[in-house]
Amino acid sequence: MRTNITVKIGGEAGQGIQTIGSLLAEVCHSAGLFTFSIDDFESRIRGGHSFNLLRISNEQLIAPGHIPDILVAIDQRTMNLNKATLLPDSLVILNAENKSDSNADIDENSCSEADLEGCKSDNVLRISLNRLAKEAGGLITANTVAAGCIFAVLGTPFDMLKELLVKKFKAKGESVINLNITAAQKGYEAAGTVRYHKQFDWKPTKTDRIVISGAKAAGLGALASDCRFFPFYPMSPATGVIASVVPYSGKLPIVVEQAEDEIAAVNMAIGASFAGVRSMTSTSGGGFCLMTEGLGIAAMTETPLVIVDSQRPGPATGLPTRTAQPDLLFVINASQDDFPRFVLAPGTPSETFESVKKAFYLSEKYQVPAIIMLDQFLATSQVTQQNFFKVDKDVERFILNEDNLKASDSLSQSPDTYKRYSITDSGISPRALPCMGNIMVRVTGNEHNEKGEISEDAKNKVNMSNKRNSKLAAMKKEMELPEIIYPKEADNQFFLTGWGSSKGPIIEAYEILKLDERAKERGINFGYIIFKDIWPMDAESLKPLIANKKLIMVEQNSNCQMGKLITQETGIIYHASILKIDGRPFYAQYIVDKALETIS
Amino acid sequence: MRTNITVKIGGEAGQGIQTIGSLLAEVCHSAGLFTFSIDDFESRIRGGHSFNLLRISNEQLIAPGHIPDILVAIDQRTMNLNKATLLPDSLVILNAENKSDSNADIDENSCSEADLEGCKSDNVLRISLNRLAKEAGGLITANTVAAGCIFAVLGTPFDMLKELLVKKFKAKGESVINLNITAAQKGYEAAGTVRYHKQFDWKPTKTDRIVISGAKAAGLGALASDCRFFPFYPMSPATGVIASVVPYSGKLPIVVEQAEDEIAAVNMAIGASFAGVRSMTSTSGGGFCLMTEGLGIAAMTETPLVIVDSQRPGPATGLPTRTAQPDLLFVINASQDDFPRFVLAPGTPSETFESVKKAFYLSEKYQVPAIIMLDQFLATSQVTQQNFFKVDKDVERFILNEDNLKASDSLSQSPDTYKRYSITDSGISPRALPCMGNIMVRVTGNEHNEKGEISEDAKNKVNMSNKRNSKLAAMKKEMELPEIIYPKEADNQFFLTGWGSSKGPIIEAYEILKLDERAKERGINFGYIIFKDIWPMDAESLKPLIANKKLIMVEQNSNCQMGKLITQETGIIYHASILKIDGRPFYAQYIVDKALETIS
Amino acid sequence: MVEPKDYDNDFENKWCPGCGNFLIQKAMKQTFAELNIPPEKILFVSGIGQGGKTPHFMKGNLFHCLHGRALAVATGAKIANHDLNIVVNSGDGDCYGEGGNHFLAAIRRNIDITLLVHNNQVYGLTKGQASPTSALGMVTKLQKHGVTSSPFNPLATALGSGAGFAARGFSGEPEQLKELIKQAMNYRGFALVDILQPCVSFNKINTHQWYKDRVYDIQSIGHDPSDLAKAIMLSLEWGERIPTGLFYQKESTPFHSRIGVLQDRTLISYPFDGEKTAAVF
Amino acid sequence: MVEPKDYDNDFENKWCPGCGNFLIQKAMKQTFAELNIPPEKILFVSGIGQGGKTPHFMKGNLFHCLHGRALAVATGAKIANHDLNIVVNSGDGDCYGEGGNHFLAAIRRNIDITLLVHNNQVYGLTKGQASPTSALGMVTKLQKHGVTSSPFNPLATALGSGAGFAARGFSGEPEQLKELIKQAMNYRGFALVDILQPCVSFNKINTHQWYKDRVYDIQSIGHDPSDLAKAIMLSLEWGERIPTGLFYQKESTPFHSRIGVLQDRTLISYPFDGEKTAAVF
Ligand SMILES: Cc1ncc(C[n+]2csc(CCOP(=O)(O)OP(=O)(O)O)c2C)c(N)n1
Ligand SMILES: Cc1ncc(C[n+]2csc(CCOP(=O)(O)OP(=O)(O)O)c2C)c(N)n1
Ligand code: SF4
Ligand code: SF4
Ligand SMILES: [Mg+2]
Ligand SMILES: [Mg+2]
Repeated sequence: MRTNITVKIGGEAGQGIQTIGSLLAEVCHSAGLFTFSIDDFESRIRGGHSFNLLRISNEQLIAPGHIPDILVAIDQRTMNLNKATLLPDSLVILNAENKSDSNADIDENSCSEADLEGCKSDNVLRISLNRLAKEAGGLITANTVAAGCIFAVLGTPFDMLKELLVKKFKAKGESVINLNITAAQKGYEAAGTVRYHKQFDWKPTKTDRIVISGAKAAGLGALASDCRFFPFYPMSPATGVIASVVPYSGKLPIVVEQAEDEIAAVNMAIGASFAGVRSMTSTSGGGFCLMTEGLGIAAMTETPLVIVDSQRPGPATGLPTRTAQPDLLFVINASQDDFPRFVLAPGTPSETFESVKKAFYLSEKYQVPAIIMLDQFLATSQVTQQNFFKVDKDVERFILNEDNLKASDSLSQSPDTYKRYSITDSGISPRALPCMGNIMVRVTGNEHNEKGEISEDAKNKVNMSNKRNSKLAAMKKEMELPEIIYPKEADNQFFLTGWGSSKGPIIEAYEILKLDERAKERGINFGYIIFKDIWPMDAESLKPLIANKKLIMVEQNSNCQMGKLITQETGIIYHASILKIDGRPFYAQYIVDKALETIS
Repeated sequence: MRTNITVKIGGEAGQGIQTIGSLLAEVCHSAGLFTFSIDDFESRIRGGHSFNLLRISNEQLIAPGHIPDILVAIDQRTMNLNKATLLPDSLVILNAENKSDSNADIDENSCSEADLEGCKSDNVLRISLNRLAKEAGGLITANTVAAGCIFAVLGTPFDMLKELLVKKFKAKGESVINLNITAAQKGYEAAGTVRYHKQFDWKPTKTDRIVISGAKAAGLGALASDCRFFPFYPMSPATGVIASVVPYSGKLPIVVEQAEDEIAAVNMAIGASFAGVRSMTSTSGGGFCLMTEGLGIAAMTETPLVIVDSQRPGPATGLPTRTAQPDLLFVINASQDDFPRFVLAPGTPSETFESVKKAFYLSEKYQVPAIIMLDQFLATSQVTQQNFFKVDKDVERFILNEDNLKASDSLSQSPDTYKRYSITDSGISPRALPCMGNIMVRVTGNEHNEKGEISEDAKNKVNMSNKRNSKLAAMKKEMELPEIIYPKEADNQFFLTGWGSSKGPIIEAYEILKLDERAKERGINFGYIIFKDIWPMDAESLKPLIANKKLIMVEQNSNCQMGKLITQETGIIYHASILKIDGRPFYAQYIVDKALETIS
Repeated sequence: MVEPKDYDNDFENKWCPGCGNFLIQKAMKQTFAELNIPPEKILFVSGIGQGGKTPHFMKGNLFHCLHGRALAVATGAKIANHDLNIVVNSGDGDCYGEGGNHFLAAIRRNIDITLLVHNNQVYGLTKGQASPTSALGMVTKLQKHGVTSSPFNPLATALGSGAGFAARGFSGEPEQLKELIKQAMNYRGFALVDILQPCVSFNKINTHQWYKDRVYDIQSIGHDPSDLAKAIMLSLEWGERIPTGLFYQKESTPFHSRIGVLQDRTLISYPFDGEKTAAVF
Repeated sequence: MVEPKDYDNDFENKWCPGCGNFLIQKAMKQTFAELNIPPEKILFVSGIGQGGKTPHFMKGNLFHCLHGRALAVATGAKIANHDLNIVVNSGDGDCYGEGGNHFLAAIRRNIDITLLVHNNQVYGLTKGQASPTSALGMVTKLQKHGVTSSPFNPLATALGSGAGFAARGFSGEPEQLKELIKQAMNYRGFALVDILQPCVSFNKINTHQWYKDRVYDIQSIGHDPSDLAKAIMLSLEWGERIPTGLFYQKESTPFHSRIGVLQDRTLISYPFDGEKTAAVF
């Protein structure tokens, strides 16, 4: 039987909320359970309000939780923000210090009885984190105390927690280990016999699973693609992509270089790629603005380039630490004039890994830019997934070596007759690397002839544009068509249609809707359509698949960008839309409720 | 009766081709004739090939010429490039020096008999520009010699030419005037009695017409809108817009400032606009890339901003001195996340003047960015038009002054309660200027609350996005619907559909097609649809107007961007497209030929 | 009389406890009070970063713009209305990284504004990556093997590029800092005050104490701020001893005094006269 | 032996007759010949402008990139393969205007490339607007009342920012120029050669003769290029006399020698081993 528990731990930035969350996730992982964890935080380093929302299940999870089964209120604000929506059977763990305590380290923001006013739940467990932490040997262990308490109510055997703490703090030595074990025990004991009413079957379990974020999956996908150069400029929520490869420098031949700005980052990536090293840069929308110019030079010189755009709400600085999907049309149309490019929008960490690999492959095969769309939700959520680290023994580079250079038609007798842009049926010209032999590789962002010389000739311009655009036919065929799922052909059927990171919540919503009484009563059926490979869109193939289907677009932007794109390419007009623009991720029930509203 | 003559003067850059062209145009203007003049030049300062294509008529011209009636070949290349397409009755004026002449100043590139091989025209007039110029008193007058010769074959009375030369060189003194008159006379006489077979009725005529380019119309439109600040970074073909206002500095209160880059240019414009001065910057696609980030901050802070994008072929550096219309979808979707903006694409200099005025008006009324799309063709063509310099006595600024500030709801008792972003029905909040009174104006590119304070609140985010987007309904109503013209309701009717600068050529093509025998035979009718106000698109109103019409898109880009946009917004799929991507402007006959091909 | 507390507002401060920015902000408020400028008569322009948030936590007119772009926005605003008192709060990443080109241009343009760079030698708001001023070898999460670029030298660059006013302050010397900001505000032209500012969360090297142990006031040792050569030499000193104070000041013509139309009045103050405009077309 | 003419190609030259770029190009070819580097072993990276077109008119590998971005592209290429001989041709607008931020960063990063700035104190390709190095007051079509920003000082800025190699050449002193380019190519690290170059079409002030009348060779008066203080002082001299030559050179560790993984071999030369990669995940 499926058991789902959602734990929400709220407090200030700097209180180690995320640390508690990952400790929980790790223990769950060691018990063979599945987790889906999101961090919600403000654009500040200390204070304010942040929380970790950890959903735990004994089956695969594809979407985050929402209303907590167990609320851990490290501070008053957490209590105030959540009490109205708690369920009657929710369990509340309250950081409740005795404020009259003559203790200098008393947490002024800890909760009092007054904070409980209006709370729908009666199941309240009060513990004093700071006091217990100090008793354990140091205020610094308050997080571990909290974790101990949560594990108790979850019914986790203490030994499992202990084992993880030993492993986790091994590097820091015996005393740190013991300190944390003591703290955990204090918290565990503080729970007394209180247990949450739903319980898992806890036992150490070895699995082939990993807990991973989209950002890390993107980084590892790049490493698996033999990407060696990562120029970047820090920007939330994209920095995590680069951060995830940093630990491998020293172990793999990679260079991570912080650029002076995003313009430099993208141009450095282009320079390295031109010289023969696979390169990737990562940014968010604001940085992508600054990269649009570089996108054009990559396109014009037909230099492979991979960019990750990890989206957040805008315009401008917007909500830097939140999530949204508002860059799709921008990314597809970015840079002056049009040119072929790939835009991929994976929906899960595992898909992200594969999409990044595909992006590198396609970008070099077609010598066009490839952009991967993430967002704060996908980039930062930690999700349990089957290990997907498939690294090919070799990567195909589509680069001429001296041998096939000699054989190549484009190279006749003399070395400088190599034509970097020779016109071919496929539109793809033989690509050689600079200074690798007798030939000379010459490229320019001006319009050019086959040899890469500037040409202002009218006919040449048409030929070269056509050459570049002629890649599109084959490129479209590289794009996977969207996943279209529905129980059976039926009248009155609606398709939840989305792209990228909303995949999980949409599928979960679909599962819920399948069983929904209201829908059944009204004879309404649901299916879903998820786009992963977005651009170039193979409209010919797509059109028959979605014609006559009623699409309900599910997107995190205000102008329904995928909906517009579908119309633009196929003429098909979507039926309705569910647009969430508050910067917080979708969760299944939200989609369910809105879908039912929409069709009523 | 309508008489049209097209004169093409070709030679190297630096040979003063454009000077001859404008001399011609000016004399025509003084005779009450109409001209349409385009300059074709490479991205270099000296050498290469360039030409001026001057079309002269006794009726209003709306499009450039193509095959020259009179070809003036200053160099061999001109002859070689044109001889195959000349008409049998074309007149050729050949710069033919006697190369055996022992003259050091002999033009090595002047034409010889051999260059005439394959020329379809027998009407060849040979003159030696350098020799005649030297005889007149200086090599520098070679251009005037050429002009004299052209005027002769056009049948212009010499006195009219003389009068203009006197006026033109007045500032430079008697001797320069006389030098030029002598030179002109030499050229005039060299033509002997050769006259082109079509002739105008030459007499001095006063009109209320001007000869003007789109770039200048844009600059003057800005001045007429009380724009006072012009930060820019040079870029072809946009520099002309700024260059056109420079002569007015000193006469009007304006500051023209060259920025360190386009990023600075747009942000300086935003800063000045925030402080209360209307500002405009102008760039081409590559520079627009760098401005996309600024577009977002203007949108988020709701600071008025006017940008001119003068398009050219890309991607990247592309063809810097040529024309195209490939930035439409980019400009509409530029910058992360979506937000309301205006995009206007005038079709003539006179429309440009009006569109710029409208852009300023709308940008301040709605506090959103407004972008005007020009292209090299429209920006640089010199066209005779009815004087359109209508300057309103006053401009409406939509800015709170102290009086209405006090009355405003958003301002209660205390000065710092002014709400820059107060939520209103229209979405437009009262705008005050910084340091202009007791209130404080606070804006930020972060998401913010009504007072301009950073807010990360979910509900506030939704409210603020909705506030900004709620302007769209009224904004759409500000957009003129496209001009839709057709002789009569008929079956088998096709609409040449375009936007911006292709207006003239499309209309002229339509006029030709109306009379076309092949079309008549096949029972085919034509109409046209021209978009000027493009975004936001009022799809509701547009749809019934174009539903069931067969649209033939006429655009200068390779992916049919207006066609895509129409489909995206209305679901209506265009019938066919005529896409010209060689960097050279449309001319009517091209569209006619392609249209007939398309429907056959 | 304006008092520092007139600049207080009730927007929640979001800095970490102990952050050097608190002291910078305090010095700002004191300066404005001493100069008797009320908050409604000051325009803050700031970029993105912890330093850039400063004006949010106090009263005044404010344009909080994009990362790196504060100087460009401030330039536009000043040209529009050179009566504005403009103070720019920027970070070392904001001003010398993303905004480096605008920094160079602002010096050349000599726009009459005061630039306060909250130089914590780290990217604070994005959680501790190296900044252009981070020390060679400094290890961060993203610079695992240490910073490999040599640090940017704001004062030397400014002086080499012709700056007319260049100073360095330290948040831990509030009295000196206040005086420097005051001199900068009084300066007619572009005035740079680079301010050493400890970041308690991410910069564990350049701490308050680290600076305390090193800084010395060049005025106290008699440095003559009109001596450019000396100023440049001082600007190259960094290590065991770190000079602070007014490095250089020369008389200069600010941008708006170089532009004819701005000589007599501000750009914004001209009346619009449609007829006059039409007449010159 | 490589000869200068090995660099000739048959692509039509597009410069104006008399342009200083011809002499710069000649000096380049001579340098490469003397260093015995054949065209297929050199990578030119250049920006947009007349100077940026230089490599089009000669043989060699070439990435002709966006206006202002040459240094960023060159940096990427050099990191990918530090065996590449990279020469960057840039203009004063390209490098000190649009590309100013990359100029600052390249100095700090000390990337081992040679930067030749064709400094004609004007925007040539876009027909004569002021550039960052244009003289104060210089009148152009767009700067009708004269340039109002003080000129950018590339050498002073470079030296202030810690450059390890900074020189100034003049197209009219081809022998000296050739030697400077050679020293720059031989330098291990980022080497700037700012080259005074007359633009016959748009700069009527700083003509060949104007320069001829002013330039003097600092080496000929015994300037010691290891003397930073002196170098900076020299870099501030501009007017009746204009110093040229090698201002400053110090030993430095180029970027690729600061990065562990690039110590033994180039980044591109590592073999890919999927299994090894999978193993470290
Ligand atoms: C174009 C762009 N790139 C990146 C960012 C992300 N970002 C925000 S603040 C910041 C750096 C902050 O460092 P600094 O300027 O030194 O300010 P501090 O927080 O240290 O005061 C960065 C990179 C952004 N907002 N915009
Ligand atoms: C982003 C961008 N902005 C502007 C331009 C237009 N542009 C081309 S070359 C140039 C300036 C050239 O000046 P400089 O770099 O000094 O080179 P020069 O021609 O003088 O050698 C400009 C502004 C461009 N190509 N790209
Ligand atoms: S992160 Fe550093 S700079 Fe930012 S508020 Fe905290 S201490 Fe200050
Ligand atoms: S415009 Fe100036 S820089 Fe360009 S080629 Fe001509 S002379 Fe040389
Ligand atoms: Mg900082
Ligand atoms: Mg130049």
